[in-house]
Amino acid sequence: MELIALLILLPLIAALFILFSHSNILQYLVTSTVFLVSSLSIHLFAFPIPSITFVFSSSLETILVIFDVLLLLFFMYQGHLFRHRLVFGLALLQLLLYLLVEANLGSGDGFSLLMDRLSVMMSLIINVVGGIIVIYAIAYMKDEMISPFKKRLFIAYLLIFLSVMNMIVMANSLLLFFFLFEMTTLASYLLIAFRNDELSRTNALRALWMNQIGGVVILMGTLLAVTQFDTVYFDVLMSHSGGYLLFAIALFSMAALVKGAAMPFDGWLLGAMVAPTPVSAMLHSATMVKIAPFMILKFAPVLAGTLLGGVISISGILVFVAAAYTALSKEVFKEILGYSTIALLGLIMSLAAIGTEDSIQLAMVLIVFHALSKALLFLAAGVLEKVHHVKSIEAMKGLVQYAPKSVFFIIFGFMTLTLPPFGLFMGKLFALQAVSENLMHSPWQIIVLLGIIIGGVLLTLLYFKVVSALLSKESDLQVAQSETLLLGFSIPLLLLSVLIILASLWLFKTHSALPMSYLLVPLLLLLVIPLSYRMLEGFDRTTEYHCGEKETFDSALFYFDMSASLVRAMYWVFGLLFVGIALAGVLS
Amino acid sequence: MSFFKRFRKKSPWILHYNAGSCNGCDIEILATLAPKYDLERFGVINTGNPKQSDIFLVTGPVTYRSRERLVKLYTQMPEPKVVIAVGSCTTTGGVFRGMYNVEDGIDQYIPVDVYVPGCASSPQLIIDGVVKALEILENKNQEIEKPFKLFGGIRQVGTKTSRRDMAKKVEPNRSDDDQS
Amino acid sequence: MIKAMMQAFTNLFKPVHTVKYPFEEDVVLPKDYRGLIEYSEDDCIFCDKCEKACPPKSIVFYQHPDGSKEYKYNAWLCIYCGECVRACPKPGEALWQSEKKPLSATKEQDVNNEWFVWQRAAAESRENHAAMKKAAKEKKRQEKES
Amino acid sequence: MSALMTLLAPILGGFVYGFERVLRARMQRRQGPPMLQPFYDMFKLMEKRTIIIHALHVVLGVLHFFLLWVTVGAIFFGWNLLYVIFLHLFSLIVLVMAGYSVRSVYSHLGANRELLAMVAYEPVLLLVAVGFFLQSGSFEITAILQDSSHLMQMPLLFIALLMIIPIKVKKSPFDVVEAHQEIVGGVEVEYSGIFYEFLYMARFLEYLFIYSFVFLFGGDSSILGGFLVLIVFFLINLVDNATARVRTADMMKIVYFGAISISVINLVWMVI
Amino acid sequence: MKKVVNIPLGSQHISLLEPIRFQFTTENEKIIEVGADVGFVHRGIEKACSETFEWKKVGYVVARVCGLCAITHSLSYTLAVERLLGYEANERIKYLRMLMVELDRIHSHMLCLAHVSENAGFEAMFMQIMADRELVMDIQEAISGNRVQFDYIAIGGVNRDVTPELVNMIHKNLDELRPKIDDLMERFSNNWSLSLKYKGVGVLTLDEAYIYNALGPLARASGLKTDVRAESSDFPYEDVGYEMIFESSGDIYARNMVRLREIINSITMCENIIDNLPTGEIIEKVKGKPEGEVVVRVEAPRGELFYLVKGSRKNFLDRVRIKTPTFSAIPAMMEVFKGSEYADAPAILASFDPCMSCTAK
Amino acid sequence: MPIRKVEIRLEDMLDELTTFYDAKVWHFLTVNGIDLGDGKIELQWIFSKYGVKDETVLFSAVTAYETKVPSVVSLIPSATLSEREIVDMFGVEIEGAAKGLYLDEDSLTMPLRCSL
Repeated sequence: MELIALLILLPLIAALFILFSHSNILQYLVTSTVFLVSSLSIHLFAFPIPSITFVFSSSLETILVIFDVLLLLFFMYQGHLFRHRLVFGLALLQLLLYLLVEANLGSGDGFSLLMDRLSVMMSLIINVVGGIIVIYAIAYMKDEMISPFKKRLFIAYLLIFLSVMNMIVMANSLLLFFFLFEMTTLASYLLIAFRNDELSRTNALRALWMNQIGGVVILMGTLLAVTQFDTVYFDVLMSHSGGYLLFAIALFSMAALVKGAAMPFDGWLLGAMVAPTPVSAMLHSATMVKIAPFMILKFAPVLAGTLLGGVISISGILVFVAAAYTALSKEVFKEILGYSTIALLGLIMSLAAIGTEDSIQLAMVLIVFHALSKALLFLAAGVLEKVHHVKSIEAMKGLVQYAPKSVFFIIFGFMTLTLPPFGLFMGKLFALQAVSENLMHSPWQIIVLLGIIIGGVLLTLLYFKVVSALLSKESDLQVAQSETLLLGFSIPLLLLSVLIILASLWLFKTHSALPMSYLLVPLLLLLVIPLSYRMLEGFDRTTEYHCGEKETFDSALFYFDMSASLVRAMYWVFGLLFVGIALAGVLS
Repeated sequence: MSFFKRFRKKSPWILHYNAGSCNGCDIEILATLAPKYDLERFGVINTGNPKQSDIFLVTGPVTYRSRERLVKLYTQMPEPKVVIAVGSCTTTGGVFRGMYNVEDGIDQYIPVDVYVPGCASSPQLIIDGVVKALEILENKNQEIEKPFKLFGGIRQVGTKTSRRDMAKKVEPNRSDDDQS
Repeated sequence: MIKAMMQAFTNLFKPVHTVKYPFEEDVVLPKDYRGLIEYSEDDCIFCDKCEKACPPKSIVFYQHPDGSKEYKYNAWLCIYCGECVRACPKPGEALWQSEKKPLSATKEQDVNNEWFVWQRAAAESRENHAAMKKAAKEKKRQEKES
Repeated sequence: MSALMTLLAPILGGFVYGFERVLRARMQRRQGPPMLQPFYDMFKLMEKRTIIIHALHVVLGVLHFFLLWVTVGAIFFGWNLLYVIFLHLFSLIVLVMAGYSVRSVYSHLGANRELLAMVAYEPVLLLVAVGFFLQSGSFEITAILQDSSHLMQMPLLFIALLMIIPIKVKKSPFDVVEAHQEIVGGVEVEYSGIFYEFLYMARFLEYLFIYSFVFLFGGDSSILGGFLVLIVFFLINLVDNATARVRTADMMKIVYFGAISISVINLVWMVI
Repeated sequence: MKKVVNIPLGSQHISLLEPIRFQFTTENEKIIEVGADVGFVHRGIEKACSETFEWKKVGYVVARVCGLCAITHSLSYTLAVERLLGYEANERIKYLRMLMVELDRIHSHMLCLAHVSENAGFEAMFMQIMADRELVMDIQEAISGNRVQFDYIAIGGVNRDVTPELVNMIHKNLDELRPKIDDLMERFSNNWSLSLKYKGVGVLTLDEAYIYNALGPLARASGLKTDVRAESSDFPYEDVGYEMIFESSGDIYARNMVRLREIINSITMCENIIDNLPTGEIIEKVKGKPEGEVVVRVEAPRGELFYLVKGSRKNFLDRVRIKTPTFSAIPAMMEVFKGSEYADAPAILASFDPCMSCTAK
Repeated sequence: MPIRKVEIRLEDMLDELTTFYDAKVWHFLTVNGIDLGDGKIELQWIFSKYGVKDETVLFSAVTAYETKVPSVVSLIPSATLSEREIVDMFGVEIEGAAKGLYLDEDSLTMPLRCSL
C-alpha cells in the first residue's frame, strides 16, 4: 500500500522540489528520485505480492470530479483560444457525457486502485525506462535557449507525468482511468506545444482532438457500464458476462487504438515528433503509448475467442503492416521511429487481442523490449539532433565517420529490434510459434501470421535502410576526430543497452525451449570477428569502383511512396475497421 | 604460398577495357567467351570489376580521355596481375599511330606483359595471348606495380598504404618526383 | 519458355560447339588467311613501294651507309591489310602474305618503344644517306666544275 | 557426422557450384570449366594482394560468411527451423550493412536489391516452416525429418519454395541481386582478394542452405529428399537457361501474388 | 519525398563493349535524367584522313573507325572516291560488295541481338546466338581472310574473288542459319521473361523518331520507313530481293524483330547474289586524282552512313566528313532512357546497338 | 549521288532552314565544316528526303571563324551533337553548344583548322 503511494507521490514531490530549487542540484534530485522509484518497482516485480488495492475516500472522489471538469473546461478553453472547433466540440461532448455518467452513478463499491502483475510490469517499464529518459532530459535541456525555470518546469512535467503513468496502470475505477487518460492527453498536448511555435501548436491541437476521441469513447463505455452493469470498476465489469459487456469493451479498445495512434489516428503521433526528443521518447514511444496495449491486455481474458477479439487482432496486424510500409516513404528519422512504434504497437495489440496465454505473455515481453529499444533509439536520435544537428536520414549519410559512438547505439538499437539473439526478435519468433500453434483451432489467425511475417520483413527493410544511411562512409584514410559523448547522454544510452542485453538473456533463459548454444554461437561470432578490425590496418586502401570514373558517389536512399489514392483507400479501410470494432462489440 | 601459386593459372579472371579501339577486337573477345572458343575452359570469368580480376585485357590505342580511366582501373586491380594488349592499335598504336588524340599504345601508361597482334585479333590469337599471360602470371609476386607517367604514387597514411593517389593525375613537371 | 527448357535439356546430349584450341590445333585457318607478311631479301629490289603503301608504316627500310637497305617489319603494328603485297612489283617472291598466324610478344620484346627508335633511326639513316649522296653529288659537281 | 558436415560445408557447396557451372556450360553447348574450378578460384584468391576500402566493410563481409556458416551448421545439427531462418536473415542483414557501408553506387544498389529480395523470399521461407510445423507439430528440424514425406500435404508450398530458389542461388529469372550486367555483382563489388573469397564461399553456403529446405520435404526418407534436391537442382538450371532476368518490381509481384498466395492456400487447406 | 541517386554506367562497365559514359539520375532506379559522354573513342581520324594518309590508303584507315561496320565505311569512302574519279564499278564488283555488306549486316545484327539478350540477363540466349553467328563469321573469314576487319573493298573493285567452293560453303552455312533465325524469332516473341523485359520497354514513338531523326533499324522499328538501300541508286538492291522491313511499336521487342527479319532478308539477298553473280573483272585500275565534292550514303547495319569527301587533285584530300548512324541515335536514346528503369537501361542501350567508335571517330 | 547545293548567307540560315525543314519529309544528316584557309570556314547543313531516291540538299554558308553561328537545335533537336562536334573540331562559336564533346583540355584544340 505504502509502496503504491510512494510510486505515485515520490515523483510528484520531487517535481515540486525541482520547481522551487536551484538548478545546480537538479540532476542529483532527479537521479535519486528515479533511482528510488525504479528500485521500488524492481522490488515489486522481483518479490511478487498478491494484488494490492486501494479505495479512494469520497473526498478524493470529489476532488477527482472537480479536476476532471476543470480539465475538460481547459480543453474547451484551448479550443476556443485557438479557434479549433473540433477540440472545443469534443471537449464539450465529453463534459456532457461526463456529467451524464456522474448523474447515473450508482452506489457499487470497489477498489479505485488495483495493482496486479500487469500493473507491476508496466510500472517497472515506466519507472526504469521513463526514469532513464528523465535523466537524459537534463543533459538534453542544458543548452536549450530557454530560461532556467522553464527547463526545470520541463523536468518537472516529466516527473509528474511519471506519477500519472504509475497511477494509470493501477487505475481500477473507470472514472479515475478516464481522468488519467485525459491527463496523458493533456501532457502530450502541453509537451508537444512546449516549443510554442506555429508547427508545434497545430500538431499539439491535432494530438488533442484525436486523443479526445479516445476520451469520448471511454466515457461512452463508462456510461454503458454504469447503466447496464451499475459499476465503474474494471474488475467488477469484467466479472460480468453477456449483455453489452463486449460493446463496452469494444469502446474501450477503440480508445486504446486512438492512444496507440493506430491508423487512421497515426497523424497525432507523427505530429508529436516536433516536441523535444525526451518528450518523444517518453510519451510517444516508450511509455505513454503503451497504455494502448496495456488496455487491450487488461481486457484480454474477455476478448479471447470472441469476434471482437478477432477484429481487434486483425486491425492491429493490419496496422502493423500498413505502418511499416508507410514508414518506408518517410525521411525524418523521428518520423520513421514514430511509424515503427505505431507498427509494433499494432502487433502487440493484435497479439494481446488473441488472448491465449502464450500470446498475452508475448505481448508483455514485446512491450518490455519495445520500450527499451525504442527509448534507446530515440535518445540516440536526440543526440544526433542535439550534437550533430541532423534530423533527416538524408543528412545522416556517412555519420558513422564523425559520430561513431552515437551511430553505434542506433545500429545496436535497430539490431535489437530485429535480429537474434535480442528480445524483440525472440518475441517475434515466439509469436510465430504461438500463432502457428493456434492455427489448428482458429484458422483465421493465418491473417495474423501473414501479417507478422510481412510486417516483420518490411520493418527490417525499414531499419536497415536507415542504417545504410548512417553507414555509408568514405574510405577510412581520413582520420576523423574522435567523438566525445556527454556523460549525461552516454550513461542513459549505456544503461539502456545493458538492460536490453540482460533482459534478452533473461528472456532466453526463462521463456524459451531453445538451448543456450543457439544464442551463444552467433553472439560469439559477433564479439570475436570485430576483434580482427585491428588486423586490417596494413592492407592497401583504395577507391571505390565507379566504372573507372573520377567522381565520387553521393548515396541516396530509396523511398517507397504509396500513391495518393492508395493512401486514401488505406485510411478508409482503417476508418471502417475502427467503426467495425464497435459493430463487432454490438454483435458479439 | 607457393602451393597456391599453381592455381593462379587455373582461374584467371578478366577485366576488359576499351581504351578507344574500333571494337573489332572487343567483339572478338566476346566471341572467345562464346561457345566456339569458350575461354571458360581455362577458368576465365569476365568479371567486369577490377578488384576481382587478374588479367587486364585492353583494346584500343589510349585516347586522351580514356587514359585516366585506364590507369585508374589498372591501379584498382590487385597484384599479381598481367596486362594483355589486344590488337595492333593497343600494342603500338596501329593505324592510329601518331594521330593527335591517341597515345600510341597502352604501354605508354601501364606495363604491358603480353602484346597480342592482329587487326583485329582473332579469337585464336587472343587465346594464345591469354595462355602466354598465364605463364607470366604464375611467376609474378605481390609487389605493387605502378603506372608509368602522369600519375601519382603510393602514400603511407599512418600504418595504412593508400593506393588512391596512384591514379590521380599530377602536373607533368612534377610527375618525375612523385613517382619515386 | 518450356521450349527453351527442352532445348537446354537436349543440349546436354548434343556435342559441344567448343574447339579445343590451343590443345588441339583443329581450328583450320581458311585458305588465304591473311596472316604474317613474309619477306625474302634475295628477291627484293628495294623499291620501297611497300613501305610507302603501308598505312600504319609497319615496314621500314634502314639505309646503311654502304647503300644496302635493311628490311624491318613490325608484326604488332601491322594491320594485315595486304596493301604492301599488292604494291609489291614482285608479289609472292619478294613479299607475300603467309597463312601463318602472328605470335604474341612479351614485355621483353618491347615491340612498341623499340619501333619508335627504329623508325627514327631509319628516317635518320635516310636523311644521312640522302645528305651523303647530295654531298657526294655536290662534290662530284664541284670536281667537275673544278 | 553433423559436425563433420558443418566443417566441410563450404567444400560441399563448392562441389555443387562447380558441378553447376559445368552443367550450365553443357546446356549452352560449351565445354565449360573443370569441375574443381571453384576451388581453383578459392586458392587463387587466397594469395592475391588485398585491397580494401575500409575495415568496417571487410569485417561485416567476413561476419556474413561466418554467420551463414553457422546457419548451415544449424541446419545440419537440426536446430529450430524458425531460428535457422532468422539466423540466415541476420547474416544477410550483415551483408546488406556491408554493402551500404561503402560509397559505391553498385554496392548500394546491390544492397538495396538484396533487401528487397529478402522481403520477397523471407515470408515464403517462414510459411514453409509453418507448413512443416503444422505437419509435424514442431519447428525442430530433427522432428521434421522424422515424419514421412511432406510432399503430399504441402505441394503448393513446395512450388512456392521452387519459385524463390532462383532468388537465393542468384539464377535467372530472379538474379536481380547479382545482376552482373546492371550492377556488376552488387554487394560484392568492392571486395577483393581473400575477402572476396569469403563472399564467394558464402555463395556455396547459400546453395546448401536453400537446397536443404528442399531436402526437408523428403521427410524421413533421405533417398526421396536427395532425389528431390537433384530434380530441383536440375530444374532450376533448366529455368536459368530459358529465362531472362526480370525487374525487381516484377519479381516482387510474382513472388507476392504467386508464391505467397499459393502458400497461404496450401496452409489454409492444411488447417481445414 | 523522393531523392535522386546518380548511377554511372560506363566508361568501363561489363554491359558495355565500348567506352561511353552515362550518368543516370534516378529516383528509386527510375531514370529521370540522363547525361552522356560519348567522346572516349575520339582518335582524330577525320584529320588524319586529310593530312596523314594519302587518299589511296584512307580506305584502310576509315575501316578502322569501327570494327563492326568496317565494310560499310570502306565502301562509302571507296564509292565517294570512285565518283570523284569518275569511275563506276561493273556489276560483278557491285554484287560482291553487296554480298559482303549484307553478310556484315547479318553478323552485326546477330551480335546486337546476342548483346541485348546478355544485357537482359539471358546468358543461354547469348551463347546460342554467338554460336550461330560463327556460321557467318566463317563465311566472312573465308571470303576476306579475316574475321572482323575485312579490308575487302579497294578502290576500283574488291580484293578477292569468290570461288565455287566458297559459293558452296556460303550456301551451306546460310541454309543452316536460316532455320536458326526462325527459331530465334519464335523465342524472342514467345518467351515469357523476355516479353517482360522487352515488350513496351524503351519505346521510341514515331513522332519522336521523326523529331530526333532516328534511322536504321531503330527508325524502322518505330514505323518510320527509311532505308538508304531503297533511297539510293548505287546498288541494284531491288534485283536481289530487298524488301523494307518495319514494325510499329518502337520498343526493344520491335527492334529485335526488325533485326531478325532483316537477317532473314539479308540471307535471301546473299543467296540471290551468289546465285546470280555476273561475270567480270573484280578489280580495275583507276587513274587520276580525286577532285570535287561528293556525298555518299550507305545503309550500314545501324542505319545511314554518310560520307562527304572533297578533294582537289592532290595526294591528300581536303576533307573527309564521316557521319555515322549512332551519332543520330544518341539524342533519341537519351530521350528513351527517361522514364524507364535503370534495370532496363543496359538492355535498352544494347537494343539501340550503339557504336561509340563510329560516333567519336 | 547528285547533291543540290544551296548557297546561303549565314544570317539567313535560320530563316531558310525554318521554311525548308519539315521533320516528316526531310531527314537531317549533319552539320559539316570545311576549312577554306585564310580564316574562312564553309559550314554546311545537310538534309536528305525520306523515301525518295538520291535526294540530298546541302545548305552552305561561308563565314569567318570569328563569327558567331546561330544554333539550329530549336528547329532540329538532334543537331546538338553535330554542332558540338563542329565547335570542338573547328573552334567556331555556336550558340548554346558546349565544348568538350571529344576533346579534353590538354589535347589538341581545333584540330581541323588548316593553320594547325
